[in-house]
Amino acid sequence: MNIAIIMFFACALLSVAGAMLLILAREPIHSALALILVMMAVAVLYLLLGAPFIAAVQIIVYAGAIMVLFVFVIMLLNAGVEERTDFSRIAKFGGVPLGFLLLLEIAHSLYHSPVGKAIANGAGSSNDAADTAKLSEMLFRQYLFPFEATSILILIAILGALVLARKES
Amino acid sequence: MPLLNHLWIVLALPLAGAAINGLFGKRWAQSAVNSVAVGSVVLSFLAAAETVREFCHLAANQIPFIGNYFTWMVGGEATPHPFRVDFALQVDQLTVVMLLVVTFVGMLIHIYSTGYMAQEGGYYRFFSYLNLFMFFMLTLVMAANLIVMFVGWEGVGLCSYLLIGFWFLKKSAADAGKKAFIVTRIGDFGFTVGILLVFATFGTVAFSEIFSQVAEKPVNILTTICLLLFAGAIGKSAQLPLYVWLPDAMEGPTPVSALIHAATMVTAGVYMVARMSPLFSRAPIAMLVVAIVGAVTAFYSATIGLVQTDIKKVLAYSTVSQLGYMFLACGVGAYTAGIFHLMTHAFFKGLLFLAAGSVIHAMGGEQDMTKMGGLREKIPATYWTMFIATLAIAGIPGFAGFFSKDAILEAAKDGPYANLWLWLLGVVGAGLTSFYMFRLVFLTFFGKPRYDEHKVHVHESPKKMTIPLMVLAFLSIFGGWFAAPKLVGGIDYFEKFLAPVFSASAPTSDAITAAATDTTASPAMDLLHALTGWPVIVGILGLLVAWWFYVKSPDIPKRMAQSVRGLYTLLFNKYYVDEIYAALIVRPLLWISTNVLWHVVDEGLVDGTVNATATIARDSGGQARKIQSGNTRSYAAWVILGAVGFTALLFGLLGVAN
Amino acid sequence: MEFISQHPVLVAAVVKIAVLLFIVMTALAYLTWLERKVIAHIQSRWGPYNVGAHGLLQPLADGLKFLFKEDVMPPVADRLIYTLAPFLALSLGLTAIALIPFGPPIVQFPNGQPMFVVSDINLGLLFLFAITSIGVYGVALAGWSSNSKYALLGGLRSSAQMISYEVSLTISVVGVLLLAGSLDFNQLINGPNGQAGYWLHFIPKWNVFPQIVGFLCYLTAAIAETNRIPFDLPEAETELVAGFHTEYSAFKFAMFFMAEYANMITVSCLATILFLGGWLSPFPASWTWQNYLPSVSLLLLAAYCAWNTVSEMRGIARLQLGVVTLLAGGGGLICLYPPIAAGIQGPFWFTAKILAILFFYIWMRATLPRFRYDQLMSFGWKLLLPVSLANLVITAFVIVWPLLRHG
Amino acid sequence: MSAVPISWYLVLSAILFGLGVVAFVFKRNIITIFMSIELMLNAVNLAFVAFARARGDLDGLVFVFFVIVVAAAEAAVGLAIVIMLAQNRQSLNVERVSLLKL
Repeated sequence: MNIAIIMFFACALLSVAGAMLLILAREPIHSALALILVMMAVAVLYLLLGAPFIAAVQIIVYAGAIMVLFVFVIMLLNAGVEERTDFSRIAKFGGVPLGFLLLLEIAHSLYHSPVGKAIANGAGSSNDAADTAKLSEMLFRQYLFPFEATSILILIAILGALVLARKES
Repeated sequence: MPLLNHLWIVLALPLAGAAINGLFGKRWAQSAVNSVAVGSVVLSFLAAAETVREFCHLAANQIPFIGNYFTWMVGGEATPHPFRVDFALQVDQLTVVMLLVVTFVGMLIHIYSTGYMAQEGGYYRFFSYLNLFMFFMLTLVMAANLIVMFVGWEGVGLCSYLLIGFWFLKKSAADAGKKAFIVTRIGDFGFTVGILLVFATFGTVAFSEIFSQVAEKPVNILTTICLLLFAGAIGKSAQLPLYVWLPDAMEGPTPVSALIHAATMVTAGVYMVARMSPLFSRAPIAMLVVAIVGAVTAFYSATIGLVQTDIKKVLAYSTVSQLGYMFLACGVGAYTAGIFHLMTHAFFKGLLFLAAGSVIHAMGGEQDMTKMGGLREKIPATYWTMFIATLAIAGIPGFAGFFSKDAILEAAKDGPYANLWLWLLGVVGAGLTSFYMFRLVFLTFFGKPRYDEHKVHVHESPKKMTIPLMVLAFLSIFGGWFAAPKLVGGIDYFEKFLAPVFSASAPTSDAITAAATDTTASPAMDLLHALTGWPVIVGILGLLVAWWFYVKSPDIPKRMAQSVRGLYTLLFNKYYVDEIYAALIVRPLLWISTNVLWHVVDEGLVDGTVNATATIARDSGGQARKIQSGNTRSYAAWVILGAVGFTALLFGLLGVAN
Repeated sequence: MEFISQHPVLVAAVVKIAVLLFIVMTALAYLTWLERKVIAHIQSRWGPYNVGAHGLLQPLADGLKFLFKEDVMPPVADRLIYTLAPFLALSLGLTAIALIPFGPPIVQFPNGQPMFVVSDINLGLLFLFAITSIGVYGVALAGWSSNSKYALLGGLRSSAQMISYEVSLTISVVGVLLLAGSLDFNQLINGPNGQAGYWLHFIPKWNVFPQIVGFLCYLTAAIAETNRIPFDLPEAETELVAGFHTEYSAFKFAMFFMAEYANMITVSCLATILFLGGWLSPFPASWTWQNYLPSVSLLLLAAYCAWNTVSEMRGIARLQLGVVTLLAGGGGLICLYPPIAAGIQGPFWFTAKILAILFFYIWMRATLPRFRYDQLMSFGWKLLLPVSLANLVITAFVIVWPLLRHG
Repeated sequence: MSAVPISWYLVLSAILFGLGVVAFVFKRNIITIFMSIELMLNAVNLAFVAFARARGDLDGLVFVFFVIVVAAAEAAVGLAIVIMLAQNRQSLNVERVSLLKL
């Protein structure tokens, strides 16, 4: 029993709990907080997996920007308790069980996948700085085109958001 | 040979004119439209002339000169006789004649039209159609194979339809257009089948190849082919029994009547028969049929012409009967004479129509001769030109008509296929022709004015209308003099020129020349003999009778009409042919179409099927629609269901995981 | 006992965290005192004066007041989030500080752990930003959960404002990162070659000189990030009563208060590290006398206090100021001992620079009026962002140019 | 330092993903549905990082990076749409928004 395993289980429990909370909470803002919790836990898991850069990006972009946006919108629209309507029969009876079925399937298959046999060494063992440097190398050489493409995507997204949210005058 | 190698230019010019006017003319001033339309035709005429000049320098073995531009369609290369059609044009003597006639007369009529149509709406449309017609007509006469010829054939039909129905707001005009198109269709059906049979028989549609192997084909097949083709000619050239469309076609503008329904298009049938003469010459029965149809038509429509009062109707029936003469000529093997008459007829009949148009123009749209009279002094140019044309058509010696008609009747009398009865019909017809033509002239120009002079202000037409009249008048006089030397024992230059074309039917031309030359008498005797021939006599007779009836004592016609009322009404109503057709063909057809095809087949079968399909689609869609509830959650549920299934498939059955 | 020997990192970390926490808390408290004093003097007032000599005990009094006041919670508030928000704010504020190195890593404990660096992770800057980026939630959630329009509006404004200015903040920093070619604080301070030199032998190679534009952008954005005047729209009294913490009282309010000052300290630390050469002294190392500057300054302070005690103070205040005098003088004397003098260099300069920036903050507050909201937004997006972007682009170009020329 | 099998991470990501799916179909509020999508993305990212770790290269991380970027763009547009929706329909319940056009 060592720290990494303890950390892993702690984060795993946190994230799962957060996900459950996301589902069960009736206030959208509670769901949002739950999701932020999940993201934090996942970020720590990234650290454990020796990907500090990704962890930081996860927090900055996801927790720091995207989720803030969500919270902001929730506040803006003053979204109250969600009403639990059940207009769709299949969603009412089939939805949740199907979801869990899918969960079991994927979990089972992933668990038995040969990739899983490897051992994830903790953060300490890997040279983060070097990894980050290599990551940037890949990002700006090997994956340059996708990178630029994403930048254009972002630009278009900004424009789209502006056009959508613009007040009709 | 700059132009001979680019025959297509002759066609392309009018087509370009049509395209330009049709596309852009709407917004243009009349002058612009004129310059395009007339310009293109004039250029086309010049090109044609140049072509002919170059043609005359060709050696005999180069004739017919064929310009092959591109392969239009090819089918069944595998078979021994692949169906292969080239867009090919050809020039031989026959083509040359037609080419000159069409482009020249066409040019004159274009010029005339610029004056005649000046006040009409749709000016650009008219000239665009007219140019298009020129294009198709030239295609027809220059075609090197039956298919291209057929294109021109149908194209001129189309243009005739468009131009007859030019004033499409007038119901009678629109109907006339349709009538012309449909009636001609009947003949064209035969023509099409004939072309197919030609291909089936000869394995090709190119004239030269057909003629080269005409000899070894059985006669009865050739006869069938010829009869089928002749059916097409009947339709196009308004012979019995399909002539009914031509009189109605007078609904169109007069220049159109002149160009299409007198000078060029209606003669296409004759041209086609002449073009296929090698086949016809091998099929005596077909020849006989052609001759009979021609002669009977000539006589028959002449009789109708006797009593018509509409100036253009008279000319229409006379056209029919003149076409009859041409077919008679072909039928008796005198193709040259037929083509000769075709040419002269183009001159004087075109002139007649244009002059009639000028008269109508002067009378402010009045077409009924009984409401005219005494126009002689008021519109002298029109009067004189028209009088010349009348002399020409009446076959008065010295005028163009005389030579050609004389040649025809002579061939009918003592050609190789000579037939007395046909000759008789021809002669009587000639007399009648002379009579009703002079009747027309006298009614129109002589006697007391029968119109209200305060209402109608008769005025001579503008220069651009009268000048073409004069040119044509000149031709109506001298256009036939190619044949003049023959009368004095010389040779007929026209015939000599055309001889190579009809060499396939050599015996004919030989016979004619023989008939012309073996008269042992002296040239003077020949001349006398020709001048005192029956045609001349009856022609002058007709003149005199007409003068007596309509100038000397104008009350005789009425009394005659009283005495032989039955015959008169019969003629006046054109033998009730339209009514008979209506009763025998049109009404049953309508009845069947309405009660069987429409109510049973269309509504029951077709609509039923369509509606059934629609209903099935709609109902199944209505069922499927229920899934598309628009509720995102159910969509999500469906997606998950699919994902579950797919993952199960992937990992479970295919065992991708391990 | 052997647990300690097994986990040196852990132990050292615990110790350092405890000490840092204490220092920072005190610093927060006295920062408020500093602010009030400075503003007061700028406005030619005395400021806090009665509670303790020169109001030196005022922060303590405030803290006690906050502790003992009744903690009112609006009945309509969302209890969980309402209580969560202030903790979030403060804890984030403090955590950020834990990433700051206050001195060179060379100065170490006996067990080989760096003394002035709590968590020596490279990518430290990235994580600092990560934490500051989450800082929004404290304000936003507080605004939402207290279920009052003022608070909600304040929360909305602050979240919008923080998101907007965070962008410029980050971008304005990137220029420096490009120069240093690293995210590691030590390299950021010492430069890529690891040994910071001098221009013209006397201008220290601090990033502020090449990156002056970035520095200005950073300062502006940082003020906005910490919701300080002139960007304190979230708590604009004149329009929103008190903004996002309108409904807060007692210790929860105090937490927000401390969080704000913690953030101030953080951003000024960051500014110091990124632009002002962190713990490096402005003078060439050859000038050995500078080792005595800390003690000298302390002794001077002691001297002033002593004079002041004797001349001005009466009664209890005289006693208190005397204590201060003794502390300062003692500290100054201890710092005369060469090894300590050497070791104290880093923290000294660091603190000095931080204090300078903080003073600038307070100065701003005392000087400038408040922006209007639309002005704020348009300023952030239409001026600050483009400028910092241009700065970034130009910097990148200048760096890459030589490579393009010969490479 | 530690011995956590990659498969544990993978299973965790699977669980998170599944929960995200459940949330997607279970929630009615369009914003929370959006969040559940983000949850799924996070799960996938976790799997990516785990794979990258197992394979010992960094492509997985690059992918995660791209996923995050795309998620950001998606959130921007999506939330704009949500705002429009709320303004036009006065309801965030997806089950009440079953028509494309009012």
